[in-house]
Amino acid sequence: MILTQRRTTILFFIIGLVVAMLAGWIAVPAALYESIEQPLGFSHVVHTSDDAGMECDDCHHLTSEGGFAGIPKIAVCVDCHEEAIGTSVDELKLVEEYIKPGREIPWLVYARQPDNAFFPHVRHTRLAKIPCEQCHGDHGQTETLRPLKRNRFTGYSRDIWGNDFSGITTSPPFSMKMSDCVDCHRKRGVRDSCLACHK
Amino acid sequence: MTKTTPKKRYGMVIDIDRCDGCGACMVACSLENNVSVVPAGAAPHRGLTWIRVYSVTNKKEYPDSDTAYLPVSCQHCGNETPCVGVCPQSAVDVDPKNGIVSQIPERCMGCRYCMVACPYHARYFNWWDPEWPEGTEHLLNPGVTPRMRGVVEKCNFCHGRHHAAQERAASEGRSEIEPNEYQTACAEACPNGAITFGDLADKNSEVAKLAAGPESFQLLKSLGTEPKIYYLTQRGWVRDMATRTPLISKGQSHD
Amino acid sequence: MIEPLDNRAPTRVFLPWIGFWMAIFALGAYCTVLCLSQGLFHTNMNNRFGFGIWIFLDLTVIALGAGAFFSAFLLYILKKQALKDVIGAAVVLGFICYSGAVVVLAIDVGQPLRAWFTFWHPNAHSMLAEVTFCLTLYLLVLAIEYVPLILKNPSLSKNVSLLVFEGQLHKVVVVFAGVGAILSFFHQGSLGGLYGVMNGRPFAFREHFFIWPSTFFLFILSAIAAGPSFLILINKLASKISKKQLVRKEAYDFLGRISGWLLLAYVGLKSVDTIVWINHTAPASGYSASEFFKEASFGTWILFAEIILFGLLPALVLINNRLRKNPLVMIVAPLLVCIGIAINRYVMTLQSQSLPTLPFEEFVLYTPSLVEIGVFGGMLSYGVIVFSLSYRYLPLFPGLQQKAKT
Amino acid sequence: MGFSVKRRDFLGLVGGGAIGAALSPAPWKGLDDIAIWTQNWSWKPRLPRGPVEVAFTHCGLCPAGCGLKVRSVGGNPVSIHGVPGHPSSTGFVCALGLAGRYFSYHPSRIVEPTIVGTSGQRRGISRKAAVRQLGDWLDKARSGGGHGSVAILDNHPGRVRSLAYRGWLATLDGVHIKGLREDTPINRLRTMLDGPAPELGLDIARARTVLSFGAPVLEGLGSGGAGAHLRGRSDTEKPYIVQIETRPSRTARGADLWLRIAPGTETVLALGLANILVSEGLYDKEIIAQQALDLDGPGGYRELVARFSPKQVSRITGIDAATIKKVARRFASGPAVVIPGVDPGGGPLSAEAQTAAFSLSLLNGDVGRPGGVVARRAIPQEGQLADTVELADVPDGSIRLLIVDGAAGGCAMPTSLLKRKLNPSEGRVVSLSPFERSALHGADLVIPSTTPFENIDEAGVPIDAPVDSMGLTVPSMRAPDYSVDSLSVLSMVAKSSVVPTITELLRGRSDRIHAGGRGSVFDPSKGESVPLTEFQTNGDLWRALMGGGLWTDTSAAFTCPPFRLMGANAAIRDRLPQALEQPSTADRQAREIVLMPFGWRDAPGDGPLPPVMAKLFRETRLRLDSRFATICPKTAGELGFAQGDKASIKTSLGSITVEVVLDPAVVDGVVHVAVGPSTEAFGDASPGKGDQPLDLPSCKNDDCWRVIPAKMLEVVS
Amino acid sequence: MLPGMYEFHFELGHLIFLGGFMTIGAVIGATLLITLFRSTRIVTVPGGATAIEKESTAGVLHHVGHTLLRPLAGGTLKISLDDLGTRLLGRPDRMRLPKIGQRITEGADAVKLWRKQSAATIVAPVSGTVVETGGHDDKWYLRVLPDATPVEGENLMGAAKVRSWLTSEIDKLQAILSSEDLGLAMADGGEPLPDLPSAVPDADWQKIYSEMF
Repeated sequence: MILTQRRTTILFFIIGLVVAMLAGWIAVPAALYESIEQPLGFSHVVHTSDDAGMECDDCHHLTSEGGFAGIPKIAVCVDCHEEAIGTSVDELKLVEEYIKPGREIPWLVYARQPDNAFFPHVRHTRLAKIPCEQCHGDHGQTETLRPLKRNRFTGYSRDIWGNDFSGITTSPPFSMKMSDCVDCHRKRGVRDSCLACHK
Repeated sequence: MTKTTPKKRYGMVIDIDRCDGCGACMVACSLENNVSVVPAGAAPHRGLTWIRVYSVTNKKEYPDSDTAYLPVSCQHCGNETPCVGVCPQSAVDVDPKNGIVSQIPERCMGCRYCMVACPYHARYFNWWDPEWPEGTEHLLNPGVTPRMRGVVEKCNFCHGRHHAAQERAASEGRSEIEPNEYQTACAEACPNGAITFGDLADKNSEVAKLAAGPESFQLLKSLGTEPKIYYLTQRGWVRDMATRTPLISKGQSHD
Repeated sequence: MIEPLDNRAPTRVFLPWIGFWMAIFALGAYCTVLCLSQGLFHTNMNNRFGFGIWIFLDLTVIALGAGAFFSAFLLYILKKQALKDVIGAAVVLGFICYSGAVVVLAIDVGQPLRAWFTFWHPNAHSMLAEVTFCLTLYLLVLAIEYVPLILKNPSLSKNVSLLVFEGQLHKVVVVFAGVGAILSFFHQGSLGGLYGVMNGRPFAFREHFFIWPSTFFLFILSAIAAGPSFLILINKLASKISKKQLVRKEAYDFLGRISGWLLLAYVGLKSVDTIVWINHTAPASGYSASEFFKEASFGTWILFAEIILFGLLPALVLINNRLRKNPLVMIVAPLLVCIGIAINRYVMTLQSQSLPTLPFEEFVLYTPSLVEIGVFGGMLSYGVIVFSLSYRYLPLFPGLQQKAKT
Repeated sequence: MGFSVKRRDFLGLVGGGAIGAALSPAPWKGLDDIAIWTQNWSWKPRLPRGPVEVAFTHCGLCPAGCGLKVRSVGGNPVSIHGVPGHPSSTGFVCALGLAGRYFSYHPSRIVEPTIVGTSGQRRGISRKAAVRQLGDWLDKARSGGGHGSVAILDNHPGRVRSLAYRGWLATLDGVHIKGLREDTPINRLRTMLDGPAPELGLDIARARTVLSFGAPVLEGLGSGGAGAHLRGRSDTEKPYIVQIETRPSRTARGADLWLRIAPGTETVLALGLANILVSEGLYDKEIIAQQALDLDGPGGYRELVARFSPKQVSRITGIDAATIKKVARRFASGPAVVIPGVDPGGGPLSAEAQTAAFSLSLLNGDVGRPGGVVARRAIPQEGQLADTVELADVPDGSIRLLIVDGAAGGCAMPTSLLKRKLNPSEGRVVSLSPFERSALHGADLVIPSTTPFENIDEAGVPIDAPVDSMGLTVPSMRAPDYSVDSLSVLSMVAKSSVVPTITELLRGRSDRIHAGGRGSVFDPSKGESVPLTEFQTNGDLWRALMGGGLWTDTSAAFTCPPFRLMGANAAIRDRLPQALEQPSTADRQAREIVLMPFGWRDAPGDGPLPPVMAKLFRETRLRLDSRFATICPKTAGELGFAQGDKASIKTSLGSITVEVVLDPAVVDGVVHVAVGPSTEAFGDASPGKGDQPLDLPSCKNDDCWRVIPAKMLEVVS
Repeated sequence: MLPGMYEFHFELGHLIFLGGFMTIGAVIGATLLITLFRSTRIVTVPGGATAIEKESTAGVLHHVGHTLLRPLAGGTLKISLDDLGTRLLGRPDRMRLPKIGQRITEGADAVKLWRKQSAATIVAPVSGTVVETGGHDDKWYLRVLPDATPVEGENLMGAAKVRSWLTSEIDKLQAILSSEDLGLAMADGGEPLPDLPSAVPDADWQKIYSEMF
């Protein structure tokens, strides 16, 4: 009797363990993030192919003041797409809904930091020579735009926490939390005050 | 390993005799730093003015009457900084590279101990939720995050401009900024050139020369806080009023 | 259903009493919601008055609540058995004072949700960090000390696990008394240090011994002097209201004597401190002491009141064995002590802010807003409610029990 | 085997769950998210995102027309900076200019045309209906009245837009009324010259002495930063500034000499100074001999000023005779500028005071002399234009339809003054303004126009500019759909004539400038000027101007024509000697005081202001607004008032309630109250018109409201 | 707070400050944990819960010597062991009861019981004359005519007080038992064990009897 009692207890323990781990690893992340589609399909591969012949900084350039321009405005698209190139649904949508009315495309930014974070791209890419891929991954080689995963609670993009829900990322793209910034800064011997990276 | 960078000591010299109390510095500062406006009917001393121009008269009659205007912002104390030690959650930070005393709004819990401790009354609390008329959030300076209700804020030498200057320097491949690339909004806005901002550690800078001059003084020097804001005046009564000298030797008081 | 103890007031008397205080508490709760949901503009504090009556209140109740740790220390560590009668009430009072203070503190700060920063990323140099740490831990200790009292309620002691737990807690109470004494010692001190370290505020700044300003020690001493007096007052008040002799005379006498001697020591040291401050500390910062008292609202009368009228006088009365026998004296003198300590906290908190340090700033007087008073009242009513309920349901006074049985 | 869940099993399940959860990232991520949440306070505005774009323009908020560098994100200006090296403003921007972009979002901005209905209530109507209504009133006004029954009040006369107004009014036999601006008094000097006069400017920068009758010389008068330049220059090359003012204004504080004059006695002082110049022979004898038409002879200037002996003048003005002599001698020692100031709230000096003041300039031979009054070369104009008159010259009750242009003038005017000019029964006011409250209370119809940062127009030519210039207020924000340009409104109602668009007008002037071939153009992005001749086509010049460039003319020599020292207007001439009849300062009756309204240069009236300006008025008391009355302690003591008391200031038209502020520097018997900003000017949610000092004055026979007899009473609560 | 976090500095002040607080926190936590652990352990002292639960009959008076006074008809009282007392003795090997007609005095020895070489002396809860003795095995009782009515005494208590007293008695018992390191955590808690000496044979029962009765 005592032995049976122990066994059922162990069984229940294991059931609890497994269910909680499944919930923690799979259900919670699925529930925590909402998936939002980008307004338009976009292929980085097509644009950087030999046919289109564009370079990264044709769109993602630095402004005259040294700031990072981010995602280009519709004016950049108009240069080539004033009239539809091809007949794909996205192409027609681009021309009809955005280019003709002169509306900006409401792109969703995967790496959006909160307002109080100051990240000077130029210092990292030009002075520290950190490749874009270290944080952004091989985004430049993608055929399609993945949906943005948005944390329902904090509103942050999942890219900030990192794709691996465990919070341990060993290969790029690395997560972009403050602790990641600090880790990297410490490794490189950059010690700063709060306001160095906060505004 | 810490990178060896020349240590800066940003500071300011304010020529009281040039200040005519127009308040452009206050407005420029508020716009630069997205300082919100408190509602109508707010009691005195509840506003948010990172730099505040005091108007002081000598209380004499015409023709001897005289008015001095003293712009007072955070004095960025260089020694025994009264606000830094008291903050329980390390929300007050001194940049070891340049001596700027900063307040981190996201870390502040709003206990206001630092305000009580500050002898210059230069710290301000957000008694209200910050509000801008509808639509004007598009007009905010993107380089400075607005503060939320319930936290303390104060002058940080227009740190957004420091960021911008660093960014500009980096885009030209420089890791250090040139002295003329970084100016505070108040110094830029002052029509009379009463405010000189720069690196006090650089002996050749305008600000260091002025600060070392015979007409310069610091507010409440006797407290030993060693502010990095210096004031200039030729008017004796202003200097006598604004500065204090220890009534007994300071050396005895620390044992 | 939890039943009141045998010889407590009937429900028809108790309900209106508690109802009255509940109404005030509800008002305080409403004011609290206003402050938390809309912001602190509901108060009359301003940038010159970062601390208002709430901080003054917190400091005062924490000083008065010092009776809890000090009694526990005397009873459990120094084995002063005379205090057995009051220890229950002392613990409840301490718990009320500290929990109330913590709640008011949480309303007082603009972003209470971020208070975890103080623990997670503390600034070890800040007196307020020390206060926060000590206060939280000591509140935990008080709660632990309160638990056995709660478990003594007959309805609860039906549950054997709770009963057993209570017995076990009793055994380790000496540990908590010791820990509580250390924590209280430090946070009473740190609360004083709060002001003494402000090198930018010549009115508050004091000479340091090692890392602690003199106010650190003065606050400890004044708190342990006032704590017993406050215990006397509250127990007498409770006796008056319940029309029962709750505590034996010997306990009062002991408390009165200890309060008197400690207060005398405090007044002596405070006088020395004041003289040093007037002649040395303030002038070294460029301020002559006369400047501090030139405004009528804070004239030298306040110094006189604090040190002589509400300090030396009750101290001398309380150390006199004959005077202590007089029941009226044993109400008036402790009352004076408590007022004196409140004045001290008021002066340190509010006068130090009223006086501008910038010569061209104005002298500012501050009067609390209705919302601030409402929260204040809410905390007061919280104290009354908790104490009333504790008295009604818990055997706070072992002396009373004995009397009822024989 | 019977299977039943025991407590133990349940504990096992919970324990396993807890360990399992701890081994998954979920709780740690949860803690992290909560930590983030406690720091991320959502109830604050989100910052604009995107690359910063830089553009250049000019400020249209006041006559200074400063050059601006505008940094924008997503089409919204996020910061405004001065343009270093700008020929006129030299990098300066004032507080209002820095914040001016907030006007566009001001809560009191109106978003649809509104009309006052029969019940007196204001209601919104469609733009079409508004234009139709305006057309109806126009027809009615023309049929009912003669010349001048239709009028446009133009707060920024002299622009090409004003020319279009005048062109349109010419077809209607209407008049073009100049709004009050700081440069208005110059016209007085022009009328004192015999024959057609060119546009005149005051060459303050090169003057040896500046004699300012209450003008805000150091507070923003003239081009941007001019005051600062006067202060900042070394003592040897800096003009000696004499400020003649009752109030310890910032200019009075900063002037080299502040003459605290008794209220309303400027004419006496000016003629007293003339007395010394004439009696000591300090005037420019050559020019006076050649050009003065009314110096000698009976009723001549010499005879007039002889009566203003230093002793007499000292008695009336309260300034001692020695100082008067000293000032007169300093004035005569070189080129000098006399500025009969227009106070932004207190209005202009009386006509005779202006005349008396300018007579000093003529006496000193300063007209046409560098460092004095200089003439600007003109760009030829075309077409038939309606008359331009000053408001004072408009007969009372003559206007049946008054259209108020929404431009910012920089000076406030009493409501009663405008009302007097309207036809009592049929006078209608139509305001083309972005705000409910600007220019005129209670316009019958308001058609919302654009704010200064949304509309293209011509920046002003400041009073101290020696030469003509052209800079554009290139829009840095998109005008909202509900706003409409004033010329578009006119073209909608115009039936017989064609009203050009503002762009056509500006382009036309640009082309004429290009054709003239004179001057140079400043490029704000480079910070340097190039000669106009380097612009090949008129299109090049236009593009430069649209890029924020500034064209400046070259100067030309000007010889002073014959003039009348007492002016051409006989009525004014007759009033000059009467100035002596004023009582002495010592004769002031007990309990009798005068109210002197004044205005702040960048916040002149009760119109809206950017919210951030509240920092100066409300969050600190750096500047006192209309809630405060400044008075000297002596007078206050006589009246029984102390600092901080509430008082009611009463005139024949009503009363305002103020808080008493004591200032020993204020002259006896005077109470100063600022005209605005009102508490709601900063765009608070609770509007409600407060009493304003300018609702009080009654302008009886002249158009001066600087000195108003008043009583100061205790407020009975 | 911990090394590696922001604002943790390896400075003496920091280390003392945080170390001090962590120590105090640890002391509080450890004490609490120990107390909790001990509390859970005592629940396993067999029969504790039922011992208290059973003693809630109204009208019955308890004596600190673990005897019960039950009023019977005719003003007599029945004296017996309370539940805890019964369990402490289990089934006595031998007993010596007073004789009928013998006078007993409150607080004086009245009954003696033996169990496994350990003797327990039961004191009289009331002064009076024994009118009847009886029972067998563990269910002995005395019927006594008390000297005075109503029955009062410092060592007697009603239902209201008995619980806290019993708790402290169990406490006392637990303290003795726990001090002997008997490995008490042996069975499911709460199950009534009628015979403690059998369940815990290694305890010093003589000491327990002299402490408890």
